[in-house]
Amino acid sequence: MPNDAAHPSHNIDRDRLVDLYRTMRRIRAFEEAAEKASLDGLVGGAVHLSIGQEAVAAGVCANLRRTDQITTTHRGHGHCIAKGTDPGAMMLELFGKEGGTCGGKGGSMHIADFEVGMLGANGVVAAGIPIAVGAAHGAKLMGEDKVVVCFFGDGAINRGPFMEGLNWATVFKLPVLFVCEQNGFASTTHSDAVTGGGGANARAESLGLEAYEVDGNDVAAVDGLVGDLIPRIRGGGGPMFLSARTYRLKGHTSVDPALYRDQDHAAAQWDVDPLVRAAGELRRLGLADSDLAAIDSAAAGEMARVAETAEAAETPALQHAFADIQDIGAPVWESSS
Amino acid sequence: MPNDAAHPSHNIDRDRLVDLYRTMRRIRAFEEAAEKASLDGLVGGAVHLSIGQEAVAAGVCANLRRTDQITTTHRGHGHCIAKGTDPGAMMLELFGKEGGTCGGKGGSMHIADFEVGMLGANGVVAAGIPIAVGAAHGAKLMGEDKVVVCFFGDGAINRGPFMEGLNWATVFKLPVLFVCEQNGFASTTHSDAVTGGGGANARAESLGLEAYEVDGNDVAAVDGLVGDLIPRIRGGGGPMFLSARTYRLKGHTSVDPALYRDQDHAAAQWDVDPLVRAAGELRRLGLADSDLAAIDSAAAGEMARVAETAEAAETPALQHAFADIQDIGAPVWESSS
Amino acid sequence: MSVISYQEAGCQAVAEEMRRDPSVWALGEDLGRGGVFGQYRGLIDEFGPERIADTPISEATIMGASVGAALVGTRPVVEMRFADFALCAVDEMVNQAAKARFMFGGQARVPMVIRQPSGMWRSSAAQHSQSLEAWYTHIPGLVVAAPYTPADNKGLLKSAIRCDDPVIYIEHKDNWALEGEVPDDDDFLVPLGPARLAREGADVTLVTWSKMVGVAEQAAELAAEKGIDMEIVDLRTLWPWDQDMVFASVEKTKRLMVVHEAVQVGGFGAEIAATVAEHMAHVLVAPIRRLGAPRAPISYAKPLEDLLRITPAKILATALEQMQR
Amino acid sequence: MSVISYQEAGCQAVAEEMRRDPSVWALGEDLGRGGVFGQYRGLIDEFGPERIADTPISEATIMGASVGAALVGTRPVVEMRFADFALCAVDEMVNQAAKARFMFGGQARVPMVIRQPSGMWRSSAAQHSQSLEAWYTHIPGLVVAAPYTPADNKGLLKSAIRCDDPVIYIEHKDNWALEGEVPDDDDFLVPLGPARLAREGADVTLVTWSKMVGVAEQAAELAAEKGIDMEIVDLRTLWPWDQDMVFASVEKTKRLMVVHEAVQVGGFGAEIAATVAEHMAHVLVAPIRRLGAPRAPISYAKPLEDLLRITPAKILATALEQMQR
Ligand SMILES: Cc1ncc(C[n+]2csc(CCOP(=O)(O)OP(=O)(O)O)c2C)c(N)n1
Ligand SMILES: Cc1ncc(C[n+]2csc(CCOP(=O)(O)OP(=O)(O)O)c2C)c(N)n1
Ligand SMILES: [Mg+2]
Ligand SMILES: [Mg+2]
Repeated sequence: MPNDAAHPSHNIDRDRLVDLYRTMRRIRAFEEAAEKASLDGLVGGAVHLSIGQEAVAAGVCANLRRTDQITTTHRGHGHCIAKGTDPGAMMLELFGKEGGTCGGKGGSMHIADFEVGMLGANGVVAAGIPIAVGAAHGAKLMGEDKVVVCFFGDGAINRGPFMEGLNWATVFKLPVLFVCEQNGFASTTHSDAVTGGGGANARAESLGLEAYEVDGNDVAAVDGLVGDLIPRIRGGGGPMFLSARTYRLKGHTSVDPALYRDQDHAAAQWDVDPLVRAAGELRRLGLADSDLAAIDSAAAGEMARVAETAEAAETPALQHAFADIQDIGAPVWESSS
Repeated sequence: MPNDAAHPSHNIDRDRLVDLYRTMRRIRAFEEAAEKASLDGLVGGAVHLSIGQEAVAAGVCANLRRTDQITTTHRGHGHCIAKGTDPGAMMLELFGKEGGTCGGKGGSMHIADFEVGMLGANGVVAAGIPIAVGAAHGAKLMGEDKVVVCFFGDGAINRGPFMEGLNWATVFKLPVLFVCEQNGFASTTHSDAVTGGGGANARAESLGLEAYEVDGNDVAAVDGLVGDLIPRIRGGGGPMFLSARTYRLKGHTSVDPALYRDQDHAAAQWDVDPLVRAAGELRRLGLADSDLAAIDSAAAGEMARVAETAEAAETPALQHAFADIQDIGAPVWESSS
Repeated sequence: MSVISYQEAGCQAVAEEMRRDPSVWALGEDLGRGGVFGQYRGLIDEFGPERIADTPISEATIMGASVGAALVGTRPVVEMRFADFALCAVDEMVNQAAKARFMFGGQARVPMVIRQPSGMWRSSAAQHSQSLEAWYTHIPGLVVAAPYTPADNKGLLKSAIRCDDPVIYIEHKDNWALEGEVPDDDDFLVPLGPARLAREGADVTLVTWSKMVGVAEQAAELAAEKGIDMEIVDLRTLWPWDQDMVFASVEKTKRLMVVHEAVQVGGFGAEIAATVAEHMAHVLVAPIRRLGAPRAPISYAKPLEDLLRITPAKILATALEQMQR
Repeated sequence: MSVISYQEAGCQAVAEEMRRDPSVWALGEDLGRGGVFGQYRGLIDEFGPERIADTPISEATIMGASVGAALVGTRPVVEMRFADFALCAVDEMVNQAAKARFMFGGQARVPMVIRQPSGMWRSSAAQHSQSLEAWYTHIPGLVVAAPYTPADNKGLLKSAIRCDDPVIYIEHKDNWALEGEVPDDDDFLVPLGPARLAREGADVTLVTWSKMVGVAEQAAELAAEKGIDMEIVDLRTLWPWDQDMVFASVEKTKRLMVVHEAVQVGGFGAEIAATVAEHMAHVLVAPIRRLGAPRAPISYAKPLEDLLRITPAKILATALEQMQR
């Protein structure tokens, strides 16, 4: 089985790396703004930050077409942004406001944006796996030329639907790229402690998928490898699997101080933050510090604005609580009630 | 990973092979009687015959202690008999009569006999896997010296609980032997057609289990291999996995003519019937035809008697429909109702 | 009109809708050989293995993949084989299929039909006999149908396939062989929602669905001999249920009995009884009665299994009691 | 007596029963760090990682392995984290845990407690807010408990752990911080079954459970100001439920209101309303009323989420209406 193809960062085109860096920085800035809003009590529901994992989202989605589709998890802001979802609508959603991706009815864990092929985050671990597989199955039946990317965490590989979904993808030869973000944790538990055997890739290979590993903090490496895989999947190569080693730099949720981690180890991970690494690489490729700073401040400015806008926005009209349930048999909204 | 250890039949002690043959013959005779009763309309519910698969049940259970435990499936008569369940009680159960293993309340798919460590058949494919794993987990917590054998079919490996259960057994280092009976079919579907990748053993290995294969129609081979594995599991060697290649000589249920199979191929399988093979081996080892015939007729006689007894037996007293539901909140039986 | 069985009617419904709409497909175990009850017989010959898809034994993913396939615009008909096995796929039905449209703010729809053969049938015991329709009526986002006649099985299944929301479609296993007149018309539809007045009567309203409609009809014959004229409302669709027809009937008869095969405690009969009690207490001249199964797992032995069945005699006894008032 | 929180009370219950009986253990995700809501805080220090077991994210096997472990004589306390995730383990709960004793003819018992934190809490949206207690009341073989006070959470959880049958144990997430007097006594038990008269009153009987008891108490204050004396029955155990106390109360007040956070359609309120309608129609002077949530998935945005909540004002309005009669 193929494995761990070498995709050294320095092969990458500088402009492309700039784009990837910008995507990552926008994700980071979005989540920093979301974290602040959450800690300030402006965001009601749980917020799971992907800070430290941005290279996976950016590197994978840079290789997708708008018509390609993705599913993601509770920790999905990065994937959404990388796939093209408007951060403004996402922030409105986190704030539970009108104009949010889901009209404020879903929140962070249920962001979806079908326009750009973002088929939904999910509050149930591993539940996105069968859905992604089914989306690819549907596309195949309809004769559509589409790849579906399914993102999930290293904790999800212990739920039954993981195996069922991968097997299904193999049996029906579906165009799916499964991306396992190995951030080391499943909530407060070390993923390794509850995972038997050779882990995600061994399982994927046993189910008939080609399985690859990549340094998930190296955005160029992710981009390079996925750039090879997607055309093969699109060309009928069947489902493939990618494990991206990364690290969850924050707690499980925005309010989790994550004291259950080795604090020294956790602190050291900031040195291999994918943004730090990509910035270093860009400098090596000759990008001026001022150019980097411009990207950073543009992202920070954008996300500060979306947070401000979200804070100022209206809450959804109450009747939406009764809309889009089902065409027949839904409760009727009465303004008096 | 260890694999396919050679256990040639001719190493086996003749007396032991006689015992194994007798067990197989009793299973066969039981199921022939059950099949007849089913076709005669005397058995109400579905009957799944393991005819052709007896060597697995006999060869595995010959290596278990009474205190060891097993779980099985809808196709579990053989495992029950091999583990020591009284065929008389089983037949009463199939007939839905008083004195059945479950008082007539379970039928063929729910036979259980806790006295001999038979923790239950199951009507839900793969549902016995987590239960077996939990039984081993419980034994470990209580410090009991016990091995649990979990029987299931090649169709069951595509349900999520298969993966979850194997992973669990590895993570908690539980004394479980998983036995996958590869009879080629899942109901009317060829198991291969819906199974991706390297199949059961590849999956098991990816989950950290030592996985073995055996000719499941060679009772001496099964016995020999399992005889090696059980002490290792008992000694703390962790969970192990065994695939037994065999063939379902009959249809999915007693009323299924199985016309979806290649009929020539199916017919040819009767030549490698585990009973035919064991009988041949016994003859080579010098057993007289009359001795074989005596075993056969004893088994046939025993099972004819249990079927007769079952036919003549009383149906359960009606109040049992309301017994053993739960201690509080169960419906009250009123003889008038 | 042709006289065909409930099973054939379901098969026809799928075939006609598949002909009409290329986005319709069916998936489940053993569908290529017609399904365990023959309810897909012959379809693979016409539509091929892609659209009549044999799946692994992976209920969670049969359901979950169907959600994904529905979200991207196909219309899966999901076969669960026995309603009991749908319990292996509840997250996918309840947390995913039922909620996706709403959670995503109406961006997407989940047009899928979840066929769940239900009910007691030939000593199938506790894991192959359950009637759990009440569960699904409790879940926002789901439509629930449970036809009794072959014609309704055709017309409602066709409507379910055309419905843009997930439909829990409950066929009773004891009905497969039931024959009846069924329109041949490709455009014959029975709308989801309205009940069917199975029998007109003046004295007692009996509300029921699925196989119990037939039992109720037998009971009505017995009751007629005793001079009691029962009206039978076959709900057909449990969510939404036809409150108008039930209320109108109760208004007329002033007596209500709800009958179902499922366990009485927490059964859907409670919802109907409670609704009528809330809104029509003033017209009732006798207490409402529910007839459902005792809260007991279903036994294998036939006499014990039979104890859990609602019989015409039980219905008659209840009607007689209600007429005392 | 000490004043402790609902969450601590649950934690104490587990600790005391684990001390008392070495066959009791707890399993679930993140229990070693105290559980997501702190309801296992500190237990790993006393009992170690074997008896406070951190599991993989494998709800089906958390549940199924517990069935196996219970069948061989241990007493697992199963943590489902959010009631919604129990939907990943329904076969194991309903087809296995609930039925094994019966199907096997009484040979074995399944003593396990299935803790399911339920209900709306801090904008948790459609997949983390459900109240599905009605489902479990419909399933033979299951006991269902849903305590409101800290004392009941301790006493009922201890009883549930000692119960030889599977108990669905529903803690409301909005109750974790609720404080109250709780007996320190190791042998303090609240029996499964009997309800608690939370407030004595003469005019209207309000039957409820879990968090809604507190809401009902607030409503009763408002009602008192209007001269309405409400009686509140806190069921505590939903199956079996205390019909005697409810009937006695309705006999006295002649009015019944059932209140629950769950969706009204098919909610357990329907069972209570239907039962009272069947047996006590003659004493009622006003129609029964149910107050439950609209049949809608739960929204994330707080004002929309709040729309689905039962408020003291809604209860008061209903009581006023009932007193018109
Ligand atoms: C079925 C289910 N079980 C448990 C949870 C609670 N939960 C939410 S996130 C999480 C950890 C997931 O870990 P992983 O898959 O590695 O994703 P990560 O959070 O690391 O991105 C858990 C246990 C859930 N949402 N769904
Ligand atoms: C969860 C579930 N899905 C489907 C079924 C219906 N069913 C009963 S046996 C069977 C085939 C099982 O195949 P396998 O595991 O290979 O066992 P075998 O019958 O070959 O012994 C199926 C699909 C079931 N009982 N449970
Ligand atoms: Mg993780
Ligand atoms: Mg098989």
